[in-house]
Amino acid sequence: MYTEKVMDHFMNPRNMGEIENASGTGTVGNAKCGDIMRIFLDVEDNIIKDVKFKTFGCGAAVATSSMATELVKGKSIEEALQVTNRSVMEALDGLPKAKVHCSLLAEEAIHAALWDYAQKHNIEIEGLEPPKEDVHDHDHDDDEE
Amino acid sequence: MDKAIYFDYAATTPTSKEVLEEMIPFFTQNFGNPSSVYSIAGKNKEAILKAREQVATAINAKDDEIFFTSGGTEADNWAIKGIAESYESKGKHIITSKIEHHAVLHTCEYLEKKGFQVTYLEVDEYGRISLQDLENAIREDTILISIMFANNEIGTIQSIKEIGRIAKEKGVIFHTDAVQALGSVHIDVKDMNIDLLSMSAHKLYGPKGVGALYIKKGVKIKAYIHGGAQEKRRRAGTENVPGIVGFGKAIELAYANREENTKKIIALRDKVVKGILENVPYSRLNGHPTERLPNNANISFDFIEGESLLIMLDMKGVCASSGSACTSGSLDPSHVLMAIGLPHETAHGSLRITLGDKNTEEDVDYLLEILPQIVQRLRDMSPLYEDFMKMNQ
Amino acid sequence: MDKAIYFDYAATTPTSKEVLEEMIPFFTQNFGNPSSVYSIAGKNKEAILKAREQVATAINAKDDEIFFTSGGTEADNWAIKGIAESYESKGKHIITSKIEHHAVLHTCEYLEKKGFQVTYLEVDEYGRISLQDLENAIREDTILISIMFANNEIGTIQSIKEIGRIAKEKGVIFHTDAVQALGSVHIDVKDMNIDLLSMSAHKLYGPKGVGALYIKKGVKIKAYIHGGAQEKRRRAGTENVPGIVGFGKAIELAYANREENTKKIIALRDKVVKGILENVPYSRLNGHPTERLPNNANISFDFIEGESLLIMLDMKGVCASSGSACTSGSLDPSHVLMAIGLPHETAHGSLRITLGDKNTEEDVDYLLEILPQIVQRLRDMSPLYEDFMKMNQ
Ligand SMILES: Cc1ncc(COP(=O)(O)O)c(C=O)c1O
Ligand SMILES: Cc1ncc(COP(=O)(O)O)c(C=O)c1O
Ligand code: FES
Ligand code: FES
Repeated sequence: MYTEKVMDHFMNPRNMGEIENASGTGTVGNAKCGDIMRIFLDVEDNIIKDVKFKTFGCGAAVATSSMATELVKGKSIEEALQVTNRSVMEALDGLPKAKVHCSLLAEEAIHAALWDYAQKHNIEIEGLEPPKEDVHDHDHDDDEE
Repeated sequence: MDKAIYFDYAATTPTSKEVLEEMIPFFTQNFGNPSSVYSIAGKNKEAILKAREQVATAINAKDDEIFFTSGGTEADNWAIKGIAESYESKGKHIITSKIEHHAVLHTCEYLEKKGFQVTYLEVDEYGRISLQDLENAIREDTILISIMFANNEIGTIQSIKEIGRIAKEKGVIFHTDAVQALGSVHIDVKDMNIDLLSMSAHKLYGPKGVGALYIKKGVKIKAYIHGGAQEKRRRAGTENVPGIVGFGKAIELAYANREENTKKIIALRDKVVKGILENVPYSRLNGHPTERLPNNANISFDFIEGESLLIMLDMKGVCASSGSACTSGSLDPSHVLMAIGLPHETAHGSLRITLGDKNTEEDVDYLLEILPQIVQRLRDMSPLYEDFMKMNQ
Repeated sequence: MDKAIYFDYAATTPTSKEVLEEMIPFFTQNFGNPSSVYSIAGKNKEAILKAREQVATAINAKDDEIFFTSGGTEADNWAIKGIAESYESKGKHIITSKIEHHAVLHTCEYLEKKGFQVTYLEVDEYGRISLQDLENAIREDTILISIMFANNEIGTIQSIKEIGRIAKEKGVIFHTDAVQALGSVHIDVKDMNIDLLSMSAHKLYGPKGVGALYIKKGVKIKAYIHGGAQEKRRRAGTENVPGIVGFGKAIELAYANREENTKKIIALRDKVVKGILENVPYSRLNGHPTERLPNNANISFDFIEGESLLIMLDMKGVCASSGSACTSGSLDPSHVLMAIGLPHETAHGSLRITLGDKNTEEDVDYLLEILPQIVQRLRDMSPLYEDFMKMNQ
């Protein structure tokens, strides 16, 4: 059901773990589907020097967390903001339809961590919105009727 | 992947060799339409009669109380909608439980949209309904009680005989979904006062796509699938002869060897449960400790999520399930685990191991060897576990 | 009985060896529940996808427009009741014909009891509806036209493309029961403007107990069997994987060899018809002379009764049918033969010979050899024949 890339990132997640005294952390999730993601960022001179994640969730949630950290690592904040759930999915060679929403978690977790960083350091990041409470809207694409 | 250990016998079983051998001639040689006049069709008519007898014998029914269907789901739909339609002039109230299979729940929800009222009984922490609640729920206009014999996720067996007694006393029709219980639990429709009972062949080493509904003589029930005169005009459609023959053989075999099989399976299951609970912290057994299906072990692990667990087990060659396979398309936590009171996150982290005829001690040893590491690995990834550990430092 | 010549392929066909071979591994090896997460279930998911594609290709549909069922009867019930339920707020009028299979007729009668109105179109002496009648019957509140592709008794094929055109023009949903046409007739759901189409595997050398409903993308139809999330939440129940795989293979083979097979079968059939009409006085061909199924010969013999004829043929090793096998439980003369205007007695004395892959020239020669004697023998017993002969002396 998952692509090889997804399975690879699931079985060998990159950047899994914590950063002590991170410059920003963000935790997002949806109590309904029970999945929670936490991102730790180490930002220096506007560059994401290090990033780690922790995820309580399905295979797609773990794999997208892992891929998302890969995509933002070493990038500037502006570049990191360009990483969307679409680009994460593309980098993973796609996700099953029912799992598309899982990739939103990764995008939102990074935004939440950046928001936390901005709050702590009293700066404003253009285009960044405060994190939402609930990330994924469960739009099962049920074809019924 | 070289190793593949199947621990998901509650989702489906392979068709056993003996069963398949009985079926084969009915595909290619005795293929005639049983409704036909000529003599070669007679063989098929006889084969269906024999299967009907095999099914009837297993549950202590009469032959003419068995009606073949396309599976357990159709049997559930038929039982509930058929009774609803027959008795709606008498009343429009149905009693069921919160932990029924979706074939029952979604059918009840459908009837609610048509103006029926449905009481969904709560269950206790072990997944059992309270008989007192049941009695209290029965009203003047209650026409049907539908309570499953044994649950497909947590394995809990209900007090079916007591429920049957209450239903009989109150004059309410009693349907039970016995899809999971059939083959491994003693069932006696007469002694237990069961009016309707749903069955499915693929859960007991029979083929997929065939099942049956037991309808007690005298119970008025509308036909559900209309058409030809098959099954005494109650279930239309050309009979799935090979499937029916296979079902008959499978149920006969299951009950012939039940006691012996049960002992073996219970020993293995208890080893699974004990092994996991002892070696994995923050784990608990779901379902009833003793009133449970012989082959079912359902265990929750705090702080981790079921799908990830299943995939990691799969990578190690172990097939298991997290809640009902039928619901794995859904993202909501299992309605059964919620009903027994598990918090959302814990419900997510459940593992169902259901054992079957091919499982050995070695299979279980292997599972017990790999599982604690996998759980630990997932916990190391989990923000919930992190929070918990920090809180308890 | 040594000889056994099967001439009842419209009742059911044997499952072909090639089809059975494809199915076998899904009983014992790839038996996993396709809804499961682990990788071995993936094989089954793929197998179902492949079968869906095979069925879709055969009728020029898209894969996601095919929904597997337990057979043709369920497909008919679902199509008609599902549309009735979806559109009842728009209207409660349905148009069908007098010669539909009971799976359609009894479903319509059921809906009549629920407050729907059904127009049963007459057919001409060949069993064809009039397009003008159809147009005239369409009302503001007509929600469904259900006209069978080809008739199971007399083999008559309707002008499906014309019916589809009218339905489209008037904005009415069009369902066709193609159970008999599938495999031997060219079907193109797009070109023919078909919204729903019922299929069954056991009529084309596939297994019994599996069929499908084609549902055109965008057609709103309620689920009929409620439960798990299978078939995109539209048809619940653990998938009959071996059956579905067999159906896919069978339909692929049928269409791969259709033209060649058709030529052969038509030649045999014409030999049957010609041979009987020439050698048995007071006999007539029922159904359309050209717009008919390649394998169907339906002939009426005055003064005799069908069951007796079938038994005598059976004693000589010939399996045939008198009207639909599904209705042989009934004593009423075939509703189809009545609808084409046969008098009661003649309708009773009809013989349906439907040919298939195993039939040879020799089989037909044998039939033509024994039939005239048998008919004569029955006529000699018949008071009707006596009266007739006396009248004509
Ligand atoms: C308790 C219960 N009821 C009904 C069903 C449905 O049976 P089937 O898969 O034969 O439609 C199942 C299994 O899927 C089940 O476990
Ligand atoms: C025209 C027609 N429709 C429907 C059916 C019913 O199909 P099934 O036997 O698969 O239920 C049949 C055959 O019995 C048929 O000939
Ligand atoms: S199912 Fe919710 S994140 Fe994947
Ligand atoms: S006399 Fe036997 S059916 Fe009429």
